[in-house]
Amino acid sequence: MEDIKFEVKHLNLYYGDFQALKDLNINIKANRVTALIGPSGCGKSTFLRTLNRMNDLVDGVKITGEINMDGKNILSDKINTIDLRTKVGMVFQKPNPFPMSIYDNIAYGPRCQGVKDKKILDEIVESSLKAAALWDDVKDRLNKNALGMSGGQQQRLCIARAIAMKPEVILMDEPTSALDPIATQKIEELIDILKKDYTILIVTHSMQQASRVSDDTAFFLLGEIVEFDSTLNIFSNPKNKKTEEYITGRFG
Amino acid sequence: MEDIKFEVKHLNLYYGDFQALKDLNINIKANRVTALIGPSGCGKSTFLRTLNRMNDLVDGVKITGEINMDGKNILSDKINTIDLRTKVGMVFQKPNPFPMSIYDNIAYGPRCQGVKDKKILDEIVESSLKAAALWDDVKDRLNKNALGMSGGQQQRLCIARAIAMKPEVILMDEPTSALDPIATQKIEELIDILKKDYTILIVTHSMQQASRVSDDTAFFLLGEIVEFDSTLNIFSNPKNKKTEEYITGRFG
Amino acid sequence: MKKRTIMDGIQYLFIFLASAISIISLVVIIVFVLRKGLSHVSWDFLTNSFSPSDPNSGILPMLVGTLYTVGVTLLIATPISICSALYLHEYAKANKITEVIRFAIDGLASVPSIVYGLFGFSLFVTILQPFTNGYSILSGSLTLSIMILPVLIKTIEETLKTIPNELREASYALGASKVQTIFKVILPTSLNGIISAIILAIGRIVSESAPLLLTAGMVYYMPEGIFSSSRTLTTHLYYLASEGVSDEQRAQAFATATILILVIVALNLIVKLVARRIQKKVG
Amino acid sequence: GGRSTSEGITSMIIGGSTSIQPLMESIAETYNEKNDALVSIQGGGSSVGIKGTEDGTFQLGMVSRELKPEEAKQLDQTIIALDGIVVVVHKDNPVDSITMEQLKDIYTGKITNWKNIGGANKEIAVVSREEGSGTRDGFESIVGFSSSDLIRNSDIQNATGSIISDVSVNEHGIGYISLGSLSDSVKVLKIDGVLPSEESVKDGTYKIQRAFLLVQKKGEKQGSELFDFIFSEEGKKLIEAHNYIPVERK
Amino acid sequence: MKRMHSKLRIDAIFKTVVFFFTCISVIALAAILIFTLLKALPLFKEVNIIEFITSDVWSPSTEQFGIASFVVASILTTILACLIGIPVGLYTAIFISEIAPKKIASFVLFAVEILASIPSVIYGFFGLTVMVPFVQKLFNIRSGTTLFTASLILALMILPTVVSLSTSALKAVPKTIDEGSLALGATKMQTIMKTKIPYAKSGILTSFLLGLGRALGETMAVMLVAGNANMMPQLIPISEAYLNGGRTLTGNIIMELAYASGTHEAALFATGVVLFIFVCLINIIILRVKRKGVAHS
Ligand SMILES: Nc1ncnc2c1ncn2[C@@H]1O[C@H](COP(=O)(O)OP(=O)(O)OP(=O)(O)O)[C@@H](O)[C@H]1O
Ligand SMILES: Nc1ncnc2c1ncn2[C@@H]1O[C@H](COP(=O)(O)OP(=O)(O)OP(=O)(O)O)[C@@H](O)[C@H]1O
Ligand SMILES: [Mg+2]
Ligand SMILES: [Mg+2]
Ligand SMILES: O=P([O-])([O-])[O-]
Repeated sequence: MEDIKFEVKHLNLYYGDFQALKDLNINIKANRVTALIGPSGCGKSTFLRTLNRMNDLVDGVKITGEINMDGKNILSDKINTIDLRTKVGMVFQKPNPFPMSIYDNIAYGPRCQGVKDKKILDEIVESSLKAAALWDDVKDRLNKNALGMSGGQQQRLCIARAIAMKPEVILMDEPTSALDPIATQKIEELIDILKKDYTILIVTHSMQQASRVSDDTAFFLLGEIVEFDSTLNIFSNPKNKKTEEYITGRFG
Repeated sequence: MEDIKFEVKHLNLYYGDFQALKDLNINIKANRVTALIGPSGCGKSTFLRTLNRMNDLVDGVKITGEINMDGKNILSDKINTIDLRTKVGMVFQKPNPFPMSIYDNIAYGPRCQGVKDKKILDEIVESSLKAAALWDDVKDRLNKNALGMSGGQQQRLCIARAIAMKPEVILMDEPTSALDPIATQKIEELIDILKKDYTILIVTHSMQQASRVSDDTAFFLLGEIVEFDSTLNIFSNPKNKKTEEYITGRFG
Repeated sequence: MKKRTIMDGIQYLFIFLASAISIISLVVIIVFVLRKGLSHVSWDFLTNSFSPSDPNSGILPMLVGTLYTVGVTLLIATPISICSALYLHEYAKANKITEVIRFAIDGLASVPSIVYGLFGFSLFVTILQPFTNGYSILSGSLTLSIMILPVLIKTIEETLKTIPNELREASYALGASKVQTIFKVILPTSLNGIISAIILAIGRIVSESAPLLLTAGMVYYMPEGIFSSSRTLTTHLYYLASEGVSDEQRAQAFATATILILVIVALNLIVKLVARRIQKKVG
Repeated sequence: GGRSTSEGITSMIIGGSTSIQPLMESIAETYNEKNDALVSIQGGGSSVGIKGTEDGTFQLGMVSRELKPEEAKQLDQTIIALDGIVVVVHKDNPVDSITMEQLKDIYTGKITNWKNIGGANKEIAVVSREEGSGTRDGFESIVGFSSSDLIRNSDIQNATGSIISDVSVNEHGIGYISLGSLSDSVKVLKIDGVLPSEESVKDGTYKIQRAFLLVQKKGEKQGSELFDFIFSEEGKKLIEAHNYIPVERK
Repeated sequence: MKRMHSKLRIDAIFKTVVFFFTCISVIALAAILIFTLLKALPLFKEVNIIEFITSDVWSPSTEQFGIASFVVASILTTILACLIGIPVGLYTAIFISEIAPKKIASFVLFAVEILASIPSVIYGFFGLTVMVPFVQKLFNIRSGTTLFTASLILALMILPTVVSLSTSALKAVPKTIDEGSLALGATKMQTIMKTKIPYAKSGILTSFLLGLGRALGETMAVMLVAGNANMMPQLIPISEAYLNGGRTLTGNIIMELAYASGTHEAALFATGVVLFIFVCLINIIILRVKRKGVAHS
C-alpha cells in the first residue's frame, strides 16, 4: 500500500450557516495525483483550501473534524499555519504572479523564511524554474517583470514559486482553466513529472483532464464525496449512478 | 431543404489590428438550433454578436463581408440596428435581469417600442413568461424585484424578456455556464420547445450540451470555422482531425 | 419610432447643454483669474517677501508657508491614513467596531470646514497653546490633517481594493506572514495609488482657507519653523481679497490666485499621470 | 520686553483688529528692521485681540473699539492713533454730501431711495460691518443709532476690502470704512459739508472718528520700546502715511 | 520554529498598531463633537435651545441669539444650489460615461476635477467681482449680493462632487446590463435612462447627498457673495427670498467669530453644532441609501 499523506475524518465546513462540506472521509495518498471533480459549487475548492488552512482567511468559517497530515492534525489550533503553508504549496486558477521580477517572484517565499544569501537564492530560483520547465524560456530575463509573460508561462512561474518552498504537497485549483490548449498541455506534462516528488491534488472541470493526469479521482456533489477511487475505475466503471451521469455529461 | 435564416459570406472581423474572425462562410438554417463550439478565444461570441450588430458597441471594430438575413445584408450602414435587435434577441452568459420588477423586466422591450396599453403589456408578459416556462413560478409575484429570483429563474426571465419582443432569432452565449445542473436542464428543455418557433444559435463550452440540444454544430478554431455539419455528423463522424481531437477532449 | 427619436434628441440636447455649462464655468473662472493675474506674476513676485506697504512685494513667505503646511500635514496624516486603510481593508471584520469606525470616517468627511476651524481654534490654538504656540503652522497642520484623513483613507482603501485577492492568497500560500504580505506585496503594489491619494490631499490642503485662518493665523513673515504663524497662499488670497483696498493689492490678489490655479492644475495633471501609470501596470 | 528667542532677539506677537492690522504691520516692519526684533502681527479681530492678550497668546492686543467695563478691569489701554470713519458710495453716484441725520435715516431704514437725498431714483443698498467690529461700533455710536436698529436688509461684510468691493460695483451702495483704508475705486461723501481728512479729523470738524488702541495685561510693561517707536517722529510719520492721525503719548 | 512564532507575534503587534491608528478617526470625531458642544454650552445658560433655533432675532449687542433666519437661508441656498447643480451634474456625468468619445470624456472629467480643487476663496473672489454685479444688472435690483448669487456659486461648487461620483456610479454598471437593454432593441438613450440610472441609483443618490452636504457646509465663497444680511428671508413670493441678501449658518460663524466673546462666542459654536447636526442627518440618509444599494446587488 502507498503512504497516506492526508487522512481526512468527519470533516464538516460551514460558511456562516451554510454547510459547504458534509462529513468528508477520504485518504489522499502520497506521491500521486488526486483529481477532484464535480459540478460547480459542490465544494471542491473549499476542500482543497482546507488542506493548507487557506479558509482561515475567510470570515465566519467553522470547521469540525480532523485532517491528519503525516499523523498530525492540521486543523488543530496549535498548528502554525505559516509552517503548514510552506509544506503545502498552492497554485491558483488564474495565474497570479506578483508584480515584480521573475527572480523576485521565485525568491519571495524563501526570503519570507529569512533566506538572504544571494547564492542560495540563485540556486533555488534556478532549480525551481528548471523543475517547472521554465528555465529555458526565461533564464535571460530573470529581472524582467513577471507580468510581461504569457498566461501559460505565468502559471508555470506560479508552480515554480510553489516548488521553491520545497513543499511536500502541491494543491492546484483549476490550474489550466484560464489557459489555451497548448499552455494546458505543457502544464499537464509538468504535473506528470512533478508527481514523482510531490503529492498533488488538482481540481478540474474537465473530465478529459482528470482522466489524463490523475491517478485517483474524487467525485464531489453538494458538499459530499460521492465516490472516490482510482481514476481508471471512476471513468470506466463508476459505482454510483450520479458519478456515471456526471462523467458521461448527462448533467453538469 | 430548410429555409436559410442567415447567409454569411466572407465575414472578417478585426478588433483594431487583431483579426478575430477570418473569412467565415456559413448558412444558418431557420427554426433549428445551431451550436457554436470551440476552445476559448476562438471567436464564437464575436460571431454571435455580429448577428445582432452588438459588436458595434466595441471601439475599433472593423467588419467586412456580408451577412444576409432573409436576403437583406444586416451589415449594411442602412440597417436600423434597433430594428434588427428587436428581430434578433439575445441571452447572455450571466443572467442580467434589470433591477426592477419581474413584470417591468418583460415589459421593458415593448415599452421601449412605445407600447403603453396596460392590457397589451399584461398579455405580452403572461405569454412570454409562459413560453419561457416561468409563469407558474412567478405569476403571484410579478411585482417583486427580479433580482430576488434564483439564477436559473433569472436566466429564464432573460429568455422571456427576449421572447416578449417576438423576435425571429434568439442568440444565446453560454446561457447555462453560470447555472447549476438542475437549472441547466430546465433551460435545455426550454430550448427544445422554443426551436419550433425561433431560430436559435447557442454558444457552449460543453460538448455534452451541444450534442444534447443542437441540430447543427459549427466548430470554431482561431477565428475560422473548421467544420460545420449536423450535430450528429460532427459528433459521430467528424471529418476534420482537429474537430475530433477537440470533441474527444484531447485538447481544449 | 419618430417619437423615440425626438425624445432621444431632447435628452441629447440637455446632456450637451449640461456638459457645456460645466466646461464653460471652468473656462470662465480660469480665464477671469489668469487674464487679470498672469501679467503680475514674475520671478520677483515669486521670490520676494511680502510687505503690505510695497505694491511690488512678493509671496515667497506664503509659498514657504504653504509648503510647510503641506509637509507637516502629510507627515501627520499619511501614516495614520495608510494604517487606517490597511486596517479597514486587510484586518477589519464586518462587526460593530468596524461600523463605528466607518461611520466616524464618513462623519469626518462631511464635517464642514468651518467646524474644523472652530475645533482647531479651541483645542490647538487655545488649550494646547503651550505645545503649539497658539496660532502656528503646527496648529493649522494638526487641524488639516484630521480634515484630510477621510479623503486619504478612502482613496488609499480604493487602491487596496484594486489589488486582486489572488495576490494576497498567493503570498499566504507561500508561507508569508500577514505583515510580510503587507510590506512586500500590498504596499509596493499600491504605491502609485497611495501617491495619487497624497497628491489629491495636497490639493485639499492648498485650497483650504477657513480652518487655517482660525488656526495658523495671518502673519506674513517668512516662517521660521512649525511654531511660527504663517499664511498659506490661499489665506493670503483671502486677506488680499477681503482687506485689500488698493489696485495694487487687487493685482496681487489676482496674481496669487493665478499661482494657486497653476499649482492646482499641475497637481491634477500629476495625479492623472500617476493614474495612467497604474492602469498600465494593472492592464 | 516680550519673549526672547535664544539669539536674544525680541520677539512679540500682536493680534487683534483687522483695521489696525495694516498700520501695525508697517510699524512692525520698520521697527523690526531697526531694532533687529521680531514683532509679528496677527489679525483676528478686536475681541480676539482682547482675549488673546488676556490669555497670553498675544503680548499686545489691537482694539479698534472702546473697551467694555469688565475688559477695562483686566487691561491697560494706550491710544496710538485716531481714525476717521468715512462714508463711501459708488463713483457714479451724483450725491456728494449728506447730513448726519440723513445718514442715520439711511442706516435705520427711514430713507430707502437716493432720490430722497438728491440722488437718482435708485433704492439704497446699505452695507455695514459685522456685530462687534470696532468700525461699526464707532460708526453707530457717533451717527447715533443702536445695532438692533440697523436696517435689516443691510449687507454685512466683515472686512474693509469687501465693503469697498461691494460698493465699488454697485451704484445703489453706501458703506463706511476706515479713513486709512480709503481707495479711489469709491467716492467719499462729505458729512454735514465736511470732507474727511487728517486735518478735519484732527481738529474735530469731521465727527465720525474713533481711537486705535493697543492693550496689554494690567501691570505688564511689555514692548515699551515699541511704544517709544510708535510715538517717535518716525512712528508718527508712518501713521500719517497711512492716513491716520498720530496722537501724543498719555 | 522560533522564527515562526516571532512572525506571528509581529503580526499581532502590527495589527494592534494599525488598529490604534485607525481609532484616531473615531477619537477625532468625538473630540470635535465634544469641543464644539462644550464651547457652545455657556450659551444655554442664557438662552434656551428652542428659542435659539426658532427665534429670528440675532442681536449680540442685546444678548439675543436666534438663528432661525440663518437656518432658513442655509436651506434656501442649499436647495437652489442642488436644483441647479444636480441636474447639470448628472447630465454631465451621463455625457462623460456614456456619450463622449474617450478623449473628450477624459478631458471633461479632468476639467471637473479641476473645478473640484479650485479653492473656495477663488470662487468667492470670482463671485464677488463677476457674478454679483451680473446678478444685480440682470434683475435690476438693489444689490447683487443675494441668496440667488450664493446658490449659483454653490451650484458650481457642488457640480464636481455630483459629476465625479455619478460618473463612477454609472461606469460601475456592469456592461451586461446595457447590453441586455440594447439587445432588446432599446435606443442608447432609453438604455441610459431606463436601466443604467436605476441600476446606479444608490451611487447617484449618494453623490446628490454629498453635494448637498458640501453646499450646506461651504463657508468662504458663500460669505463673500451672500450679503450676510441679518434678516429672515421673506418666503412669499419666493423671489423676494432669493433676490435679497441673507446669512447662512456657516457665514454667521466665520463672519462674527473674530469679534465675539463670552455668550456671543458660545452662540457661534452653537451655530456650529446645529450645522453639525444637519450634516449628521444627511450622513444617516446616505448610510440608508447605501444599505439599500448593497441589498439590491
Ligand atoms: N466565502 C464564502 N462564503 C460563503 N459561501 C461560500 C464561500 N465560498 C464558497 N461558498 C459556497 O460554498 C459552496 C462550495 O464552493 P466551492 O468554491 O468550494 O465550490 P467549487 O466546487 O470549487 O465550485 P467551482 O467549480 O465553481 O469552483 C458554494 O455553494 C459556494 O457558494
Ligand atoms: N473587445 C475586444 N477587443 C479586442 N479583442 C477582443 C475583444 N473581444 C474579444 N477579443 C478577442 O477576440 C478573440 C475572440 O474572442 P471571443 O470572445 O469571440 O472568443 P470566444 O470564442 O467567445 O471565447 P470564450 O469561449 O472564452 O468566450 C479573442 O482572442 C479575444 O481576445
Ligand atoms: Mg472552485
Ligand atoms: Mg465567449
Ligand atoms: O476690524 P475692525 O477695526 O472694524 O474691528
